[in-house]
Amino acid sequence: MNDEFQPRIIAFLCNWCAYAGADLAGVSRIQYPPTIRVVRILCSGRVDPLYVVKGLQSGFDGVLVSG
Amino acid sequence: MAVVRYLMELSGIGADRLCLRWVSAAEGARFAAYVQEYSEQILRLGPFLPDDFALPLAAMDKALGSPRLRWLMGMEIKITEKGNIYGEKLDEQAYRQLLNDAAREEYEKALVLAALRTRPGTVRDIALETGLPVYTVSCRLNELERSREAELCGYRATSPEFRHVGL
Amino acid sequence: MEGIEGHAGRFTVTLREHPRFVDINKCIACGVCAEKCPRKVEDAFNEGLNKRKAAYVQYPQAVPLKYAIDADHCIYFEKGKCRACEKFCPAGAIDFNQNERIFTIEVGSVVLALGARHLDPSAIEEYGYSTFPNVITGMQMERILSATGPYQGRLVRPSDGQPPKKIAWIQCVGSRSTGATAHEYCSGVCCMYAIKEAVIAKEHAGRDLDAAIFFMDMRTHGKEFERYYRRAESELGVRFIRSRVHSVESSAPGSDSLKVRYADDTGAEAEEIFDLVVLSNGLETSNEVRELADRLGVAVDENGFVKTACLSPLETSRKGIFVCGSVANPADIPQAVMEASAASSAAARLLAKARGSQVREKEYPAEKPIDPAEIRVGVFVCHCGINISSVVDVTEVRDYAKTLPGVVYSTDNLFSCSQDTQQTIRDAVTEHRLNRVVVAACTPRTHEPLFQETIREAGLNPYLLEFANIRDQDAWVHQGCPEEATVKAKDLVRMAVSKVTFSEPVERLQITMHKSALVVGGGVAGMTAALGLAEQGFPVHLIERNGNLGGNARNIRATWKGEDVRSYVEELSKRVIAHPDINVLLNARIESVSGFVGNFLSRVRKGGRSEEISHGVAIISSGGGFYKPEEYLYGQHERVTCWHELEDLFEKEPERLQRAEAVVLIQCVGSRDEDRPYCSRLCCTASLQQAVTLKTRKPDLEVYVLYRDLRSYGLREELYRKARELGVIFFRYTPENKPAVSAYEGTRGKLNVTVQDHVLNIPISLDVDYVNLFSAILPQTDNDLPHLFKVPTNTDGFFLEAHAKLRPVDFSTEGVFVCGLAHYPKPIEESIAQAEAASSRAAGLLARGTIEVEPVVSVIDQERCVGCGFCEASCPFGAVKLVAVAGKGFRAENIPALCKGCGICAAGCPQKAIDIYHFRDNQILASVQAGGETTREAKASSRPSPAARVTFVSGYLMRRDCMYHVGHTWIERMKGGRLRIGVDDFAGKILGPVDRLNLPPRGEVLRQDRKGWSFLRASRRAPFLSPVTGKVFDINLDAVSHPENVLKDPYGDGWLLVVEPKGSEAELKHLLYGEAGFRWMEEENRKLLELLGPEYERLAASGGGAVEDVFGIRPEIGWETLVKTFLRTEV
Amino acid sequence: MVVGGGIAGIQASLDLVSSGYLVHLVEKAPAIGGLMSALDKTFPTNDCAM
Repeated sequence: MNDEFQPRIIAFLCNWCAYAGADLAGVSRIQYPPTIRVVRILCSGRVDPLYVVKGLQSGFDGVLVSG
Repeated sequence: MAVVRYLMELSGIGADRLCLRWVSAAEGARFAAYVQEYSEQILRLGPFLPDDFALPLAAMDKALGSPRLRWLMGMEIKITEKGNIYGEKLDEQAYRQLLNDAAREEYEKALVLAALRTRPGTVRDIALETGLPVYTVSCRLNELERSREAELCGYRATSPEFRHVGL
Repeated sequence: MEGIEGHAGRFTVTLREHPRFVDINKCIACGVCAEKCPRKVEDAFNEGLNKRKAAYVQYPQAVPLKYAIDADHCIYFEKGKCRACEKFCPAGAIDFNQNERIFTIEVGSVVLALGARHLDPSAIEEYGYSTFPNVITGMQMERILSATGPYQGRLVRPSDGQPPKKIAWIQCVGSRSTGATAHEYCSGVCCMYAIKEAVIAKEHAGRDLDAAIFFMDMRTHGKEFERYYRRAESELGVRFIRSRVHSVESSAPGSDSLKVRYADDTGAEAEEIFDLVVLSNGLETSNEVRELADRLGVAVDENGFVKTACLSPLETSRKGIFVCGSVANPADIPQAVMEASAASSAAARLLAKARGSQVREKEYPAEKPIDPAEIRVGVFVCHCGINISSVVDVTEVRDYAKTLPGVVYSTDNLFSCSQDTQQTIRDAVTEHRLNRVVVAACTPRTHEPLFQETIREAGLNPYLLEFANIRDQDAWVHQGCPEEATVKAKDLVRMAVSKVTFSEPVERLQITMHKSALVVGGGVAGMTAALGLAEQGFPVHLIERNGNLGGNARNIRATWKGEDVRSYVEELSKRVIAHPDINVLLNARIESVSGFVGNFLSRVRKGGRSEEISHGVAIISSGGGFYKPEEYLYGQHERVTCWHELEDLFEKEPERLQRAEAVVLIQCVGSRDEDRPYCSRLCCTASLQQAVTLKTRKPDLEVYVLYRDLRSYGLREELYRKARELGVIFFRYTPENKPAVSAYEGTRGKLNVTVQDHVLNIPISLDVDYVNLFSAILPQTDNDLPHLFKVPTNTDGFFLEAHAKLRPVDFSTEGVFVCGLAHYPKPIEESIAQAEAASSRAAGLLARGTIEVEPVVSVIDQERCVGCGFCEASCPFGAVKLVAVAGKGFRAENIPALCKGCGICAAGCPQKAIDIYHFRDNQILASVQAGGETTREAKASSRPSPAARVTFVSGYLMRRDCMYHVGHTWIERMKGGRLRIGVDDFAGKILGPVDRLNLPPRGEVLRQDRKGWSFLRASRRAPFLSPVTGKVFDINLDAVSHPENVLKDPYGDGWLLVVEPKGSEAELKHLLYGEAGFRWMEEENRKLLELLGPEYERLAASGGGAVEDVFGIRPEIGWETLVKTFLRTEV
Repeated sequence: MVVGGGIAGIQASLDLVSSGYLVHLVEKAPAIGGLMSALDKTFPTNDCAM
């Protein structure tokens, strides 16, 4: 596999908006880079500041919060 | 999230490691575009090595968990809209400043504490370890002493040495 | 169904049950009978593309999944021997002496949903369906594309099995034509399935596949269809050729490809070669349906469809028998589902009194207690046909899952959501004593309830399930990089497994239903829905903004079948006002809505005062308006009208019609353009209807219709034919050059319309008396219903239903439904059907006594809570309250029914006292941790180990990550911008052991390239230049007391100073970094060897090590020269 | 009684059952599903028809 840097991003997606948007991107087969790892939450308000720190400590290169 | 972003900037991690985007259920294309754009941005930024930032991350973790910050964040509506019994209110800007200052202090305290966790040290050692100015380190240290999280444990030549309580 | 006697409410139906020759209770669908059966038969399910056996099951995911024996082709029934299946059947399920059973059933009402059949195009010779193997029907193409099809989803040609490069779709095969076996009506679905097949074919075969669709009018009239059509054309490059194909021949003798010959727009003859031709054949009713209709006494129209009236679209000519789906008019799936729900409402109304008399409640097995310590996870990875497996290596993911902690069972299935796989999952749960389940398949938003139900039937609490979305958010969106997608799938499965280990059983919440409904909007849709519910015995509150009922329908004269709408609306309003169970509130608006399904509380303002209404469900039928055009002089000229304004004008002043000589009707005004990219669907039918009425009332009146695509879909095609017969002239314009309307003089005289004729290709100028515009239908946006009921709208402003096909009238928020124009523009008959459907779906909820609510709600640990009230302030649903607790002052308490589980309170709580069931902090953190695991290990291992940072240049130790100053000092960046400084290996080696260092005191300010400190060896002094400008922050006291460290470990213990730089960043530019530093060191070494003289050069060249103490060995070189040449300082 | 086990028949039966009525679903083929079960994908959402 190419050894050049593959960014890894943890994505907190709100179930009703962003997660549904991501599904719609899937249904319409819109391609995007396989860098995100999605955690489904019920609302972007659920993201505790500690989640962001945890994400960076767990080895991710970026944190995406999308409501 | 604004506080987290501020602290990330302060700690040198860089605020662009955190990205907030708003997408509705009908905007699949927009979501894909955001992922594309943010991935490229992270590609340019390069990998984030958690071990290099072990100390700042631990400090952020403790600071964000500190009762002082959590209460301050929780009271935003109360302070900026409802006001206290005298009816005094802070405008958004003043509240933001207050929150950032508190966040910085808590972060620095946590950083000092984290440095002490490895081994006891003088103000200079702590400054070296944490990269903070000497004056800041001593202010935070006496706050930590007052909250009995750090204590004097001896002298090295003329400079006092401090220790993490309970280690 | 043989026959029927009796009347509505009490029918006796005689049924004939054909024998299956397989005992359903014994058959385990193992397929051995099909394997062993010698007789091969054409497989009708796969449209004859492949063969099946006489013992068969229709398709692998059939419901019920039981085999059957095809009596017409079974050897035993022909020759009396064989019975191979009986010998080999392990379950002994074959039973040849089953015979036909005729029996009667007592029923209250009947719903006909017989569907339609695809027309057999072989009778149309010009397309050569029966002669050329590569001319196939739309359904055959569908089977080729399907993973359970004859070629397992690989797109190949029937003739030679090669993947085609060019495919043509020919539209209106057997529809809209007067050929022998053809039909005049439009089948309404072929345009859409042709585009879909082209898009999916491109997905299978890759974007460069050349797909062309030959059509007359592109009829994409449904919701989101127009966008799908635009996207297929612009983004995916599907070619749309407006033409009438007159024949398909073989391209060359013996070749499998085909030559399509057609006349294009300009009438020129054209032809093109294709590898595969798909005939989009239309729908028709079979003769069996016509015979059955006769037997039931149900009237059928000239095309064989069950005759229905527009204003009662579900009733047949016989009372008590209802109809829905394609047997009444050719319908696509959303329309069929809507009409099905409507028919069930009509049927239910008849039986309102007998509700619940013969129904039993579904019981679940007792829930097995699980011991939290023992984690036994089962992982089910889905192929989803080829949707996932074409990109993600499913077997690799399955095997990877086995290695994860806690996973005791892992398998993969072709279709996890199919009935048979649900059974295998239930068996696996019991067999492997699983207490946690992970499903790696599609999106939990649609399929989580299905799997929760399955594991609940296996005795597991439904919340011990976790989804990994490896289809919509992995396989479908990373088709270009399969390995990365597989890595991502493994990560997602690992995250799901780590989250599910922390899952815990959660009890469902039972809430009592408030048996009454609120209907918003008193148009025809609202009234129909209200009556639908009231006649089933549920009280309804009907809210209407204006002063009277009827809405938009009040200014429609007749339906396209000519039924009078005005009298129907009058009569309907009377029935609504008279009905005891309907409380009509006119001039009323909704101020606020609170509560949840079963317990809504709405405040309605009516004439100055507002009253509270509590209701269980809500139906939104707020209707729509039409776009007031700015173009074509509308509003500036008296004779330019819109929609029904022309008919009103002629009705008021009949002599105007007598005097008029010519009228123009313009379509798609403001529809299908950038700001309203959707088709308003009913303008074509309305304009044709208006053209026909004008022509019949005044035959010599010139009527011109200017259109872009004429979408008189379904049976409405008849109107289009009638209009042409009456002499209406049609011009097709393109959005690029729209028609132009100009007035001769003033605002009252004649008008001139110029339009580009699409056949003659020259501009035509028409002098007309009136221009009538058919503008876009807009949603009602001046009410804030979306915010009140918290329901979404799509980008065009129409309400966004839960699912276009499966739940077309429900919202994703439970208990709220939508019908009429508010959902999407539709003719009155479809609004009525959708209103009935909404009332049926709502009745389904109201009929149940209690309702189960998602138990994903907050849980509060009152020990940690200090009663600060932040959660109460931040909760958007008011679902958490501060209550007084004896002896503890105030503590937070949640109201499960109101709580939506969003978790804002949990994130905001300073004491971390609130958590959310199924989305607990530890679950989310575990999932995040698992997500990063692989990258975390990779990063830890790839960190440059200290040894890697060091290298040797000409024998001298150097640090890659340090900067060097020509005075032989190294500088290392430290946190906080400070710089650590020391002397490099080269200087240590030339000066030899040092006795004393005298370093500057703390706080001293050093200048770059000025003397900073010095070393002493016996009486000789070696001063060093300071590499940077800055204040000394710290001194290495150990080095001062042990100077030997400087030589032994120059970069480690031998560091000298820490300086807070005061100079600008530019100063650091003078220092040497990386390669530049290494080259500088080689140069210095060369200078040293020159000093040492020839014999050392030979030694060095042979790779000997650097000399330890140069001055010690060759003092004659002179301390001063060494210091001067290398340290660049004066002694 | 619902005659015909295609998508329309299935939906009608489900709605009638949830409104509290016993439904007899009559289908001439050995399995229900009708034309829709033969489809690979459905427009406009491209969901799998299964």
